[in-house]
Amino acid sequence: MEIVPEITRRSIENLVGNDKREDGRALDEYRDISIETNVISKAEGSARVKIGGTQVIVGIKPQLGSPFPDTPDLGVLMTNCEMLPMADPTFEPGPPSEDSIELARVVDRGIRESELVELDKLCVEEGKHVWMLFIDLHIIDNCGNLFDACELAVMAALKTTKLPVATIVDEEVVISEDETFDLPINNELALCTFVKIGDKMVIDPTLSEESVASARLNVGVTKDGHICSMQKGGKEPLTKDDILFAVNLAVTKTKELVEHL
Amino acid sequence: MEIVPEITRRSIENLVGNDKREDGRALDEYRDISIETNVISKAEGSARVKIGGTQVIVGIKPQLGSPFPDTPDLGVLMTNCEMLPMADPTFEPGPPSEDSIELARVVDRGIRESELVELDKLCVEEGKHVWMLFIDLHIIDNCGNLFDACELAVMAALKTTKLPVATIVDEEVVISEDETFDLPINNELALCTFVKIGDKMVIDPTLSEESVASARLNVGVTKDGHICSMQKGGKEPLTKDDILFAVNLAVTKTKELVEHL
Amino acid sequence: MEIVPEITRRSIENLVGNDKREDGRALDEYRDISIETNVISKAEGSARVKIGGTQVIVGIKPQLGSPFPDTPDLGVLMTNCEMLPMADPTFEPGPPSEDSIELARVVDRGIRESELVELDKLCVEEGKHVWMLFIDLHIIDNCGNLFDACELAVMAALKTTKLPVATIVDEEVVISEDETFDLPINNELALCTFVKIGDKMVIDPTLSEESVASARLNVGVTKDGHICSMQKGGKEPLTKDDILFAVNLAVTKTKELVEHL
Amino acid sequence: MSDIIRDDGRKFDELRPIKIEAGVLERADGSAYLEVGGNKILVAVYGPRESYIRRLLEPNTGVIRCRYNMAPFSVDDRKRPGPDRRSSEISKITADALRPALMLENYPRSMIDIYIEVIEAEGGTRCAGITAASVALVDAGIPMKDIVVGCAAGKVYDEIVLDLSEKEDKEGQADVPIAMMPRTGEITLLQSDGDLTEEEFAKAIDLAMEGCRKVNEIQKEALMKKYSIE
Amino acid sequence: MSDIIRDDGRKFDELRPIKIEAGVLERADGSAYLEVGGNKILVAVYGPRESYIRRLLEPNTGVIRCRYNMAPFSVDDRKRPGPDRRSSEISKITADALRPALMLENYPRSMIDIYIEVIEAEGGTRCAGITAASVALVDAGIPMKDIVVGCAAGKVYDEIVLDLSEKEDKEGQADVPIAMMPRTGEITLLQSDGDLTEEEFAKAIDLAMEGCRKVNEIQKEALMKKYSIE
Amino acid sequence: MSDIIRDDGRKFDELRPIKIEAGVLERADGSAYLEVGGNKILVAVYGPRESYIRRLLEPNTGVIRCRYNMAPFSVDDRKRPGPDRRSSEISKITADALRPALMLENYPRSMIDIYIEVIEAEGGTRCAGITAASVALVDAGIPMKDIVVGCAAGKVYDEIVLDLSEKEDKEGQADVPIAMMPRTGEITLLQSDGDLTEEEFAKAIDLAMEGCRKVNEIQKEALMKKYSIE
Repeated sequence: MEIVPEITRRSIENLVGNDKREDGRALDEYRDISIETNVISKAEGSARVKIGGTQVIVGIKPQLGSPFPDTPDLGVLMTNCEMLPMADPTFEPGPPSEDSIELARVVDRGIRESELVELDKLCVEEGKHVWMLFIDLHIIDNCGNLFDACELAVMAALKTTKLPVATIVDEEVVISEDETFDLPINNELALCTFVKIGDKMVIDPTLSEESVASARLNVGVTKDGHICSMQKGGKEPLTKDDILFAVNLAVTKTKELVEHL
Repeated sequence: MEIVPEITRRSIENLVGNDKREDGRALDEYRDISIETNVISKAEGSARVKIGGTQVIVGIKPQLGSPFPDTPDLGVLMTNCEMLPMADPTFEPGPPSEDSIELARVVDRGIRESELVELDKLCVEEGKHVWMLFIDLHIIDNCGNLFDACELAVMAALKTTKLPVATIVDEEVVISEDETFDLPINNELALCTFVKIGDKMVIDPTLSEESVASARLNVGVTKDGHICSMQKGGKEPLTKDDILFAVNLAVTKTKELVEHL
Repeated sequence: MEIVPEITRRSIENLVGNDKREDGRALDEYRDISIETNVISKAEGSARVKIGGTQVIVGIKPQLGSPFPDTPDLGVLMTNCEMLPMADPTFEPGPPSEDSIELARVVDRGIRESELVELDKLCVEEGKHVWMLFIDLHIIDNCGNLFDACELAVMAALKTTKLPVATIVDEEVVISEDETFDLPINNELALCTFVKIGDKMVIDPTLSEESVASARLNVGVTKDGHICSMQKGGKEPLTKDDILFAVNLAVTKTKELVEHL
Repeated sequence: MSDIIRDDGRKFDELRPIKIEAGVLERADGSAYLEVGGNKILVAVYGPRESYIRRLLEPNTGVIRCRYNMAPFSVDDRKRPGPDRRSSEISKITADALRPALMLENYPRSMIDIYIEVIEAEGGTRCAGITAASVALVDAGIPMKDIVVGCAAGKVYDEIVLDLSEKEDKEGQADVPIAMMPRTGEITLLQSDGDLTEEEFAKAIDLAMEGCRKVNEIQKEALMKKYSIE
Repeated sequence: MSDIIRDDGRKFDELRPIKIEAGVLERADGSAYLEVGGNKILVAVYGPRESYIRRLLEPNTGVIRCRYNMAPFSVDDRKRPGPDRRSSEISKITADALRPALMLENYPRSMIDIYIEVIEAEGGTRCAGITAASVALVDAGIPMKDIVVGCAAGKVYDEIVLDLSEKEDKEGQADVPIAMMPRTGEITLLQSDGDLTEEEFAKAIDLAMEGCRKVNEIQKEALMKKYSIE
Repeated sequence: MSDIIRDDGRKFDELRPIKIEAGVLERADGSAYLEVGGNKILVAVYGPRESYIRRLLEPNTGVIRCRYNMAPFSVDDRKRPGPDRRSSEISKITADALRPALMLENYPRSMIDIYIEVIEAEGGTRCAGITAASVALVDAGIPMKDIVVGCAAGKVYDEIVLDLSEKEDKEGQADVPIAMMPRTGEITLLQSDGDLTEEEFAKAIDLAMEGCRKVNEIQKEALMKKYSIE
């Protein structure tokens, strides 16, 4: 993360102290959001999401594989995230950084813990063959709040994913050339990310807000208002009140966010 | 390895020259040894060994696998060693260092070359399924002479290892939920490590003795006095007499060491 | 690559400008070439090639494996190249460098694109078992023009490779202990490498010629004069005329080169 | 709150048996050993020291680095040695959880290394690691604003309960691990996995904070025991 | 030349539909997006900047570094993330293809980074990457002697044709990707795979150079569009 | 000692046919090629030179680094390229075996690199590598106290014999590779694998030392041949 000049830091802190922001938004207001789906013909599901200048692409590819021994009748989700060096001058090529791993895992937990993908319908033959969905996030432009952009992108891509029909013929898996089925999804989810600046919790932070913030909180909420994932980040603590405030606001905001899907 | 101040070096060399040591031991005397077994409930075999301040933990986990093509009816031993950064300020996290590889391989060769594990009894179905034993050494406190502590720990853990009974039913391996058998062991072994300081061979070196020593010699001997492994280390040579002296003493000392098992 | 002193640079450029070279060769003349085959008893095919002081060894080992899904009835070639640190003071141990990858891939493409190995004859059972040929290049002395030495070595080794006969008995592959067959080869190939110095294209460059050259061109030609692979390298461009000149000369030179096989 | 009795006989707000010992290693600057339920955790602290990795140093402040690692034999199916994505994430948030208590600005160009080894795992290792790490930091003589402590609450059979066992974690509906600084009640680690209503979440965080306070007493006892004997 | 019609209805010397847009990313110093046939390519340029990797810097000249990368979802069978041998080679020859147009001697101790992401691949990505990278370099305001442009010719059913599609590449007999500087006609990238007579090769290179000139017009239009609107 | 004849017709104290050539590579500062039985070993030496890896340098002494490597095609089943645990260990003990003969204190801040390539392996490569490396060090003009030489003895069918072949190593009961400095008789490498009584071990070490002396003659001949011709 880049160092922020002291003057920018003070300016942002003063603004937020007065419930204002650099770009004129309210503290609880998102930047413009746009979602495009089916942007990659060769992927079974895909989406491109922009939140302000932040831009991510996700592609979903299925692959037949073996189930985990303890869940022989469930499909498998694998979420991977590449913070491409193209997206930010401080991102470096190479194996995923700690930040990139955390991003992928927080996004993944939202999907996984809300149980919105009906994994039992991804079983082809119990104990032997299940669909594995590879969810690959490509971060291409980082202007802050990658978490919410990624979760929206994955959600949008999952909703439009079509898998080939696979059947067992003579003990071998046969994959249909043209018959597909919609990935079964039973809920919707969004992630609302806050940062703490001074003593205020600010939603959908820009890059410079992120860099002056003392702490971060991601709240994953389903369309019906259930909390399914949370993660605190950052160098400083949060109070219980900060957290309860953010959770409460996230429940409201999620309803707005999922309307973009 | 840490640099030893010149004064310490001279002091240790003088002591040893007079058949004495920093901690009052004789040149052929071990520090206090303690062995605890079954210290990890989730491991099929385990032990914690202390020699003076040196401390290692070993856990043994079995896994079904394929035999090597040239030994289709034998189980497989895999010895791995992590010199944890917790154990010594100079140990670094990351892939195993040369020292760590040498340690694991010397300890492994003792077990392997003495043929004390009856590998043929680890065969479930010839050419197809055998038990692989993963022997994982965790070095947690390094106060010198890791070799002997590790070999003792592995030996103690092997002696208490219980494997699940596996049978072939309808061409598939069935692993019993509660029936186990003792890992068949037909001998006992210890490793005696010497360092050369001045012109003396000193057993069970402390960390500072290791760092002023000119050479190292590991001698692996079975309970019945057979030599099954040796390894010279260190920057300077040994004479034939050094080696024969050490081998002779190791045969005696091994009888003492295996009494701790 | 090592830095060349400015005086060497100018000397080489002047020589080439007058159609001369350090070692007295003509611009279109190769250094002495020697080829020895069957130099490794344990390899099914092998060769050692010298071009001047440049020296490479190649060994070919077969292994049974699965075919690629889109070519179920074809064997597989895998070309790997190690630019050993022994060969050149600037080569470093570790994973293959970009240069090493390029070298292996250019050499490999010549063999692959000329289709001179009859891969269909390496199929043991369609869709299940085919021979994979591992072609391992060991660069042991680098005095310039590794490309042509490597391609000659691979070609020579392929021509002398003998594979064991494999048959399917009761749905299992049985490999004959003593019956072998010659790897079926239906053509021959050489790579001619040029560098551009001043405005001249110079064949078979020495190390110092390589280091003052502005660009490189590899031209792979079959015995019957067909172009099967090309690759431009180096920091500066080539003109169309440079390229056509080199291609034309390569067709002639290839006839000379394959006579060494 | 209900008075259900759990699988292992605990009440909803009852911790598993817990044992902490300070100063268990010779070489490390500070160390601690902790058992809670079936978990066995060993922590070593080195520092503040100059780092061998120069690019990690900062001119105006000290730096803390955590390594959370599970032994291959600590779980039912052998774990491959070395870091994986899960342990990388836990290492990161553990460092975030401990940092607020340290006065790192007093150690410019220095590094504090915290090595957390899970010798045996039975649910709740990340909180246990933080709890043990704080004791090891004190044992290393590193001044702290407060002793950070970790504990989780969760939801099992629709009840909010304290300190989930491995079995409860698997069968349960949600897990909310937190870490806090007991003096101010500030939260330095928070995760939540699973399904919770807003009300349930509030209940869980209160219960986890209560748990942290109990565990903090055991931390203090361990330190008292170590330093009154000596 | 024959007047065959190809699988996808193109004439022998016809490019696939191509679309280029400059300046599509906020953070990068320069960027471009290119679609040709089914290919979707995104390029970002950073620099000239001081490198964080000191050993890559040179005291008397700037350095250019390319990273060609395919997204895991860009191909039919998911590609494992990270570099492989093919992408390493393409990265290297792409840097070689672009370097001659840059006046790197003006930027001692500096680095220009070019990141080429293949979002979707359908034959000819290396040429498309070079074409897009040139546009991104202009967008980054980096002075160049010329706008490097890439295009391939090849041999399909014994005919020399321009700009092979993925299907033609698979079924065809040869592929000759080149890159050139249109002003001087100098060739900065050249590969050739497959079976060609000397005469066919000469034909292919002429056709590819013609293709480059056409693509160059589209590069210029993209830049005009971007910079006339602003 | 018995007068058994071995599988390959050798007597108990007979070496396999051995051939050494010095100065076989152009680029290396020193080199040697060695064949013994079916082993083919190539060694190159570079140095003393300044290292590109600065952290390996030491201010008061030179440093020696060995890399023992087996070619993928050197064994019956292809070996994956690159170092493995076995080759790492051999590299380490080979450096330890050669170091005592070098006067490294004369080369502060310098590095001597020794690259041992096993082109073909047939039992006893580590000793062969050391023997060849010494010749290459002399060829590089590096002053040494003595020419280190390696040789093994072992136990086959209950007899102590010299210089085990691959077959004997597999079928035998013990292998004792050593390296020594012939002038002083000091041992610089010693390993022992397999079952030996104390008496058998003493016999083996004597026999291996005798073997070393024989091999040392061949080393000297190779150097004489090289340097008398030139």
